[in-house]
Amino acid sequence: MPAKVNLPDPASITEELINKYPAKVAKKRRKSIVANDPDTIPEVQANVRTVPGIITQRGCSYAGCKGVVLGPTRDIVNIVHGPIGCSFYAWLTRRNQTRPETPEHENYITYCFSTDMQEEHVVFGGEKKLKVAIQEAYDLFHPKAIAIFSTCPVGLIGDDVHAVSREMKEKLGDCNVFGFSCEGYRGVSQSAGHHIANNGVFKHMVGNNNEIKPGKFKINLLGEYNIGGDAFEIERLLEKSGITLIASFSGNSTVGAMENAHTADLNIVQCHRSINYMGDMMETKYGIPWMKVNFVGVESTAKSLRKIAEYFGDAELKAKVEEVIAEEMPAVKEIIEEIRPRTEGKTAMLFVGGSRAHHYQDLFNELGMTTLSAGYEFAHRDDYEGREVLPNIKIDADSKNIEELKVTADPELYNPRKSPEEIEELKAKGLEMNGYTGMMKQMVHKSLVIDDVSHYESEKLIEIYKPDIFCAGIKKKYVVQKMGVPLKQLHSYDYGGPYTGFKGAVNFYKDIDRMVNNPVWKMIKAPWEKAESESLEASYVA
Amino acid sequence: MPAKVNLPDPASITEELINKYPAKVAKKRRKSIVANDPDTIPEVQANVRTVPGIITQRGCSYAGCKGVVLGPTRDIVNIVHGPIGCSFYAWLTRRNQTRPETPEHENYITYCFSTDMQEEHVVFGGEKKLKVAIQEAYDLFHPKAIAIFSTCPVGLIGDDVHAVSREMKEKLGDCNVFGFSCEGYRGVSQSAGHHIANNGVFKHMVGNNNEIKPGKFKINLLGEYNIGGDAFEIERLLEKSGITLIASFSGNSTVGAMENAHTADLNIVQCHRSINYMGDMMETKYGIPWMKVNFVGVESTAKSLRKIAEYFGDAELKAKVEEVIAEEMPAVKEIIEEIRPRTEGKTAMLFVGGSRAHHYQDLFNELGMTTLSAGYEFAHRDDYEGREVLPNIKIDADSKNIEELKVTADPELYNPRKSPEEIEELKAKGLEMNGYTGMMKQMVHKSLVIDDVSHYESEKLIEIYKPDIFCAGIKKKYVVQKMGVPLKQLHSYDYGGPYTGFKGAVNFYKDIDRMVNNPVWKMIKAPWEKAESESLEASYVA
Amino acid sequence: MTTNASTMTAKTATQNACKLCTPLGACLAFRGIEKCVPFLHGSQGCATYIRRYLISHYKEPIDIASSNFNEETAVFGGSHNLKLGLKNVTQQYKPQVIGIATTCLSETIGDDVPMILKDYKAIMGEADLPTMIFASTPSYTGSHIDGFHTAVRSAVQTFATGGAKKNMLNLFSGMISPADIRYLKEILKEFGMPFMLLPDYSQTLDGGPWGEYHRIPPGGTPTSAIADSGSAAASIEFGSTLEAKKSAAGYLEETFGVPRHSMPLPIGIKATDRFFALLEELTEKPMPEKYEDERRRLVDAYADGHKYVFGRKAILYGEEDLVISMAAFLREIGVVPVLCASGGKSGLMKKRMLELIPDLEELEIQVREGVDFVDIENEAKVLKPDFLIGNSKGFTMSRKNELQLIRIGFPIHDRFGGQRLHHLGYKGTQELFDRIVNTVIEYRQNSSPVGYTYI
Amino acid sequence: MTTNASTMTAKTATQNACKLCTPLGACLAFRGIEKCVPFLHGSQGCATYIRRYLISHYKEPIDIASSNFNEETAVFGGSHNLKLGLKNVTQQYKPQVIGIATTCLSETIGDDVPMILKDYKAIMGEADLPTMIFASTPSYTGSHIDGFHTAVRSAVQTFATGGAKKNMLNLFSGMISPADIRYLKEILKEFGMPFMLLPDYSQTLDGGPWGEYHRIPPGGTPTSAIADSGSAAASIEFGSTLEAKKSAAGYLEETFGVPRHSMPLPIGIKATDRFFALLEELTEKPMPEKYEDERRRLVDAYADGHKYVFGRKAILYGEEDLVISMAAFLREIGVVPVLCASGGKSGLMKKRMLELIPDLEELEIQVREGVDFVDIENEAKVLKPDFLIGNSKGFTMSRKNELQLIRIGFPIHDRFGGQRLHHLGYKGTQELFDRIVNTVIEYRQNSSPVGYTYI
Repeated sequence: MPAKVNLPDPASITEELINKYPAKVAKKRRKSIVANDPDTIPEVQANVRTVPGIITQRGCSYAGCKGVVLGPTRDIVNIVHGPIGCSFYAWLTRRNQTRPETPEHENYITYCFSTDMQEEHVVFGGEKKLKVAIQEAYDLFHPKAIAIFSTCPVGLIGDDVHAVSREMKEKLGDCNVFGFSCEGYRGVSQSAGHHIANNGVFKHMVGNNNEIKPGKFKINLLGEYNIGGDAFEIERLLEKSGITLIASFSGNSTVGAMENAHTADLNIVQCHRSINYMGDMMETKYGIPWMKVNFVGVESTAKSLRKIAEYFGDAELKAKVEEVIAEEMPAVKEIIEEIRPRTEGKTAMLFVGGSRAHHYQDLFNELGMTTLSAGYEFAHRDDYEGREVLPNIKIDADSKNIEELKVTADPELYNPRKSPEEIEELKAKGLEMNGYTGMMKQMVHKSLVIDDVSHYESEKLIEIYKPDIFCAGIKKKYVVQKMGVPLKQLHSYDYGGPYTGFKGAVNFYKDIDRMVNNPVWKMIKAPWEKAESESLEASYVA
Repeated sequence: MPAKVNLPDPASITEELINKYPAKVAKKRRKSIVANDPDTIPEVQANVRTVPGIITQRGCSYAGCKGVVLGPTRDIVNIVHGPIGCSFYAWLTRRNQTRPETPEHENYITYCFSTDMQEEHVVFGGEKKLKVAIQEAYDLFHPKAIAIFSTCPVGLIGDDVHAVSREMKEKLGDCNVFGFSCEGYRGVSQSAGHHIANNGVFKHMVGNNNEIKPGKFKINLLGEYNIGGDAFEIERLLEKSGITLIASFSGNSTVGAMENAHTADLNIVQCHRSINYMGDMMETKYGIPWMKVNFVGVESTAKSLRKIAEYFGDAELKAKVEEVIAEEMPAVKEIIEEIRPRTEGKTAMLFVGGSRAHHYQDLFNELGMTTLSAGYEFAHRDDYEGREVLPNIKIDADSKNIEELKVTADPELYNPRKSPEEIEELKAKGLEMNGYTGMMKQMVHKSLVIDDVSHYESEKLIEIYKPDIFCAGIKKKYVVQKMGVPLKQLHSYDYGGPYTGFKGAVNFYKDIDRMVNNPVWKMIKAPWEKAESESLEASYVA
Repeated sequence: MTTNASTMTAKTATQNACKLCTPLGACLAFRGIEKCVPFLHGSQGCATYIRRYLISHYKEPIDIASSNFNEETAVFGGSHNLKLGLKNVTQQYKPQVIGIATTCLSETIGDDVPMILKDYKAIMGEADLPTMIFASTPSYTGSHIDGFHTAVRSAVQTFATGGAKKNMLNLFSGMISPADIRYLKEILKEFGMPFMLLPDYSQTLDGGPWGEYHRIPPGGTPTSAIADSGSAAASIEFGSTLEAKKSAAGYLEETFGVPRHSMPLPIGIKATDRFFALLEELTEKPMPEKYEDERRRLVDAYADGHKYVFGRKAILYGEEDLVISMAAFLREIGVVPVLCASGGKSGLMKKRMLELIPDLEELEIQVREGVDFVDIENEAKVLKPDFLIGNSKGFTMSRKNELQLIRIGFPIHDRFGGQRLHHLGYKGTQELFDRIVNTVIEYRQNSSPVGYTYI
Repeated sequence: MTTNASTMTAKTATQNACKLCTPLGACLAFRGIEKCVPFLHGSQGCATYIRRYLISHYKEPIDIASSNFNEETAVFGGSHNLKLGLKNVTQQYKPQVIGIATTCLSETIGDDVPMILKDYKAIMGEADLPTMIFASTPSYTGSHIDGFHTAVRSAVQTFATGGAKKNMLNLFSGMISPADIRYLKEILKEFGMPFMLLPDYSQTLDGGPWGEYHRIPPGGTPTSAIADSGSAAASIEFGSTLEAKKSAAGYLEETFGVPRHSMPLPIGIKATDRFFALLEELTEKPMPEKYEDERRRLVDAYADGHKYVFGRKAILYGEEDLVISMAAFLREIGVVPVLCASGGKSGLMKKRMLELIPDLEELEIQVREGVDFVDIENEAKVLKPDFLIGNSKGFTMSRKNELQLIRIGFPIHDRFGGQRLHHLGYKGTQELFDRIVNTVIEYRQNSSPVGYTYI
């Protein structure tokens, strides 16, 4: 991917970004700000604690566990054990959608359950209140499962949510109750929460139901949370191609499907960061390989469908997939040809998620736009540099505090779907089997990769690069826009989406066109328009 | 009906109302302001021209013809021949409803057709444009009928709408086209327009279809325009009682029904003023007697149903009517018993319409409220004093200018439904056969009757009497309310209604309760609260 | 009901008109002069209908007197009725001014009103009489907006005197809402320059209850101020299609050499910037900080809200000047006004719009004068806009075609508080922008099966 | 989905809470102090969630720093992290003030923040440091409104000094919208008396784009003004359930003898009259004509609109003070607030409401503290109100039960411009009244088969 624009010297920019920090902070931040070289990927410091007082976009472990992973499953009652805020703030704030089979089917996503912990519980313990809350939720809904999430005070006051869960599960009989120790201070970001969530889902749900569902090509979709209906578009394409989706983790998902997930023959992984644990554990225990895919971007979508067909090696399936792609492409072509002249040569920055900052570059490429700088909020080194670096990642205190499940092959259910030789063959054909090459390989030379970009740094970046669009979350949105640069939310998509698959790409093209070509920005005097500082623009616009 | 309040001396009030007028005007107005005596009804000057410069509520002949009488018939295309304003201002401004048989059936009420006369037509004549407009409307809708309404300039420039109508009727073949010379300057008020409209409807529609429809007790409903759904409630009661409604003049009406109206055996008249012409003409030509009824007020409604049954003299019908009344009453009783303690002893004024100022007194009586003063906007002496005065009414220039149709018995279709003896018998039983006793008989002693009350006089009245509610049209609404007195619109009912029948009475009770007991009025300082003038209140509150 | 409406092209007759009649506009303008009673020379029905109509929007008492023609008057002329009417109005209301407008009736019979008035004054003795303004407003020429401007010009013609220049501005603000007038007056006051705004019905048509007895509601432009308008430093006149020869400012320029600054109604940031720039120039004072703040918040709101509205399609209708300025504002926020329609027929609409929207034709924006609601509805079926913007008269079409309607301008008789809507300046634009954004959001939220709670 | 929800009574757990957590309120109040950065002592997640939440309403950047606890901090105490955090914030943002609030985490482990701050100042040398305000806001006691008041009281405790009385008023206006704050400031300015309004986030949370580079958005109550509050002539404090011992005005009265005038939020004519009467008394000046005018128009609108709203039933929810004042306003216009609900639990709500609505019990108005949206929805099914009034959190319930929702207060995240809504004074009441009337009209028009065009 050649750059459409001449990029400025990343070294001097790095200096500018950190020179206001105290020496210690600067030293630390320097390791997370790296000039990219797609050929010899440099090391990026990632998944380390944000320094106190540095304003970050990162959330907490509870957010990753309850908000991201468990949130989208519609038939689990999620009870947040703690003061009211944590539950309130995670109440429908992510736009993950779900589609109950009928309006009468369970959907607890619109609810916000909390033990609403009061001072007396902090002093005398909250287990009793938690038990009553579980009983109440059960009496009210008779749900299939109830999950308990611990907030900061819970661990400290000694409440044992796991013991309470076991006790209540036994008492209720027909309801799966399990807890998560996802207190907000655990781990460096929401990533810790994803890991905790994966462990819990694997332990308490996967494998509970051995029923073999019909279908020739059975897969699970991992790490897709159905923001703005993304999963619906993927489901549509899979169904159209004749591929059976056993379970989703966890967009538009149900307890029942997850319990049956181990009967699938392939796990496809959309968000590597949040769910690779699950892929690994299912491979070890049940022999199901996992494969990285990407349904963001038209080319990537087509490629992902083809890879699935390649995995199953079935001629009929391959033909069907080609037919689907041929059917879907004309509508996309028509739109992109209209829009691209207006977006060609423009520039973008992405600081978001643990995969999104990578995936969305495909869509910007399709629009002829160059990514000047990108980084993740909560990813690890492997998400930047590729899984090859995994053995070299230092285990620090924060990582050690997250339980690592000991998984072994299931004596009865372990059944390797592919032999090691077959896996190697598939890899040779370009399938990322049990692997992921990371974001940096795809980014241009001299682009800047920044992990956990701070509030301060992102403002500086805009000042220096003047990108045409900035992608992040709502917390950055208004500060960026006050500088005259449109911000596309890639967490909740503003109100937009879906952006996956063919239809999603069209939505994204249109949204970006609307944003970068909007006359509104011309009315905003950006700081550099008043400041005297020399403009860098000339040096990097093609 | 005994007064619940002590009324002040009407003579001194009359003086106060007129003492600011020039002598000539005062002299004229004095004849229209009369202290009532229900036993020896005094003469009221009515249906005389409003003096230029005196602001009246009255409308024009066009308003009465197009707006009131022809407006509610849903399948006539009404084309207004003139500049745009007249058509625009009559476009859905009355809240007459209609209920097409299906959504696909014609309903032209929502349309506003105009020849949009321009200067060139005033100079060179507009007949040609009118013909094209008729042709266009015909091509567009193929309606059963097209009616043409003349506005002020039409007569003056010599356009002959009748000749044009005849020509186009012949040309189109299957469409009844007829015109009305209802120029705004004709007659003293909209009343002239009613007369013109009645003549046209009688000439051009009634009698066109001799088909005998099924039904044992067949009637027409005259002078009910379905404001706020009033006619729907009456229709409901008639149907429930087993009475067949052949045609309505003209609420919720159709061309077809009117053409067939002469096959009914009784005309019941709600608004005497606007339609008594039609009753008389149908009696003369076809032998159908007419009878005054009143469906406003619970007692009046029950009485009206009983009178219809009495007219037909059928035992089964009488029983059915009693059954209906017995069924409907409990719901009304429940409401009035709740509300009446809050309205008892309060006072009202009504200056509206040509019948409404009379009819609505029944509802106020039911609320325990006294009518202090009332008058009509466009009525004639008979509406005040009763039809006995008809032979004594002087014919003035304005009346002479309205055509009086010469009607004789139809050689084939004349068939007197009742013999003169039977009519007398019915009258003896209290049925107002071919007659109307007027408003004043029902009003208390010393109440003030005022015809065509002026803007100035109504403000004075409020100052003097401080009524609890004032009933008029929207043109008075805001001036009255600025004085701290609620105004109930009895033309368009604000957004309320229906007020007829049993259900309508309940609506009215509730609306009046809401209005007279609303805390809002306490926030408004009325003029007399600042003025030093002695309050009359003490002298007339019981 | 099935019709062939959609196949219809050029029509002779008008269905569902998108304009009102000339005398209505004159009556409205007269209500903006202090102690003035409007008087229609014609049938009483005209006064009744126009009162009824204005009241449905303003929800205020609106007294309009009439010479109340009868058949004889129609034949023999209205001189007697007019004089009698003027006398009675004077006696009852003690007005300082009577604003007389003609109707199609008196114009058709050719009454010479100036002559009648001269005669009347001669008989009555001019000293005790109210001043009489006369506007010729036959309803068969032009529409309500023409009547409005004619009355304003007549008022100035009647009162304005020349003389030594005064440090004072005239603002002829056109047919805008009482809330808009109040806001304009506040702006002028903040600039600290004396001014005359005509017509000012901000209080007469949006006032309080009557603690004292008012035959004529308080408020309105004082006649002494109108008299001064001839010696003002400059006139600002809003309106894109209003020509100098028909306008009050045009008269003052021609007669007394008061420079006329004509500009579109200030809707949107660019147009409002232009208005403030003009005020800065004429008053030689900088924009007060208060409006800088309003502007900043508005720009910020544009940035925050752009994603909801950009690329949406709207159909816009109403008076030509309002439509032109609204269209420019919509383009500023990225909305495409696919059809800009008016019942008015100045012949200037497209030309003026091209000045404000140079890519008008590229965007395939249709500009249509002299259309009615049937035309607009037919276009709506083809153009499939996201929403309609205009007065209450579009409701039936909006309901039938399931299109949202954003109510602006006049008349608004199916919502409460039409007289309190702002359209002009940064404040009015902010209000319009918020309403448009929320209309889009509401529709999106309601029509979504998900029913987003964060938008 | 079928539930037994409607049969449920007293619950232990909270579903769909009708309150937010304590530190959020403190952060909001801190944003109303000039050059102040809010700082949460706890996990980074708290700052992130609260930022995210406030932003969804205000649509402005909201920076909140955090001491960013990890597991070791949670075990060994947050002293090191707090100091490090304060240092870094100071270096990056150069604030004049840092507003520190605790969270459930730091409170549970019992960090002694005042001691840590003392220590920090000793190490760093007080001269170059920003002033630090400290508010103890454990999220397991009270709700966001308590955090708000705690932070305001702390600010005054930190800055206020006594001394010779000054001709100046304090106004503690509570948790109101930026637009409300602007309007209050305008009123005080018109009265011509110097004042200190705290907290003033009218600009920090509703500002313009940044033409210059702002690390901390401009605006907010100057600390010098807060310092003067101890020598003010009087304090006005809005809030019905806010007790003197927990309030800023209470502190000033107790410590410096500044008389505290406590009154409900001025919503509705009566309550606003009371506010203006107090201003007249304290400033010894009459109500400016401008507000007389606003009041007149409002009374007029009440008269014009009463028929639409009188007798309607509403369910009202939100912060206790807002609910109490809104309920009194609704009674004033004839609406019956059949249920007045709050997640707050002052224990004072019913008592205060009885003072404003003496016939509360006769009207069978339910007053409920400490409820959640499931409770409210269950009541809605029984009470069948005509509409709901409250924040965006009622949307799901409104949609499910086909009830219209009139959005007021905080948070509003499914409509645009929540920060620009007025609630207070004659102007705010006018806006609320118009919105309520139009909600009723719109529903009536849309649900009528006729679709009236005149209403």
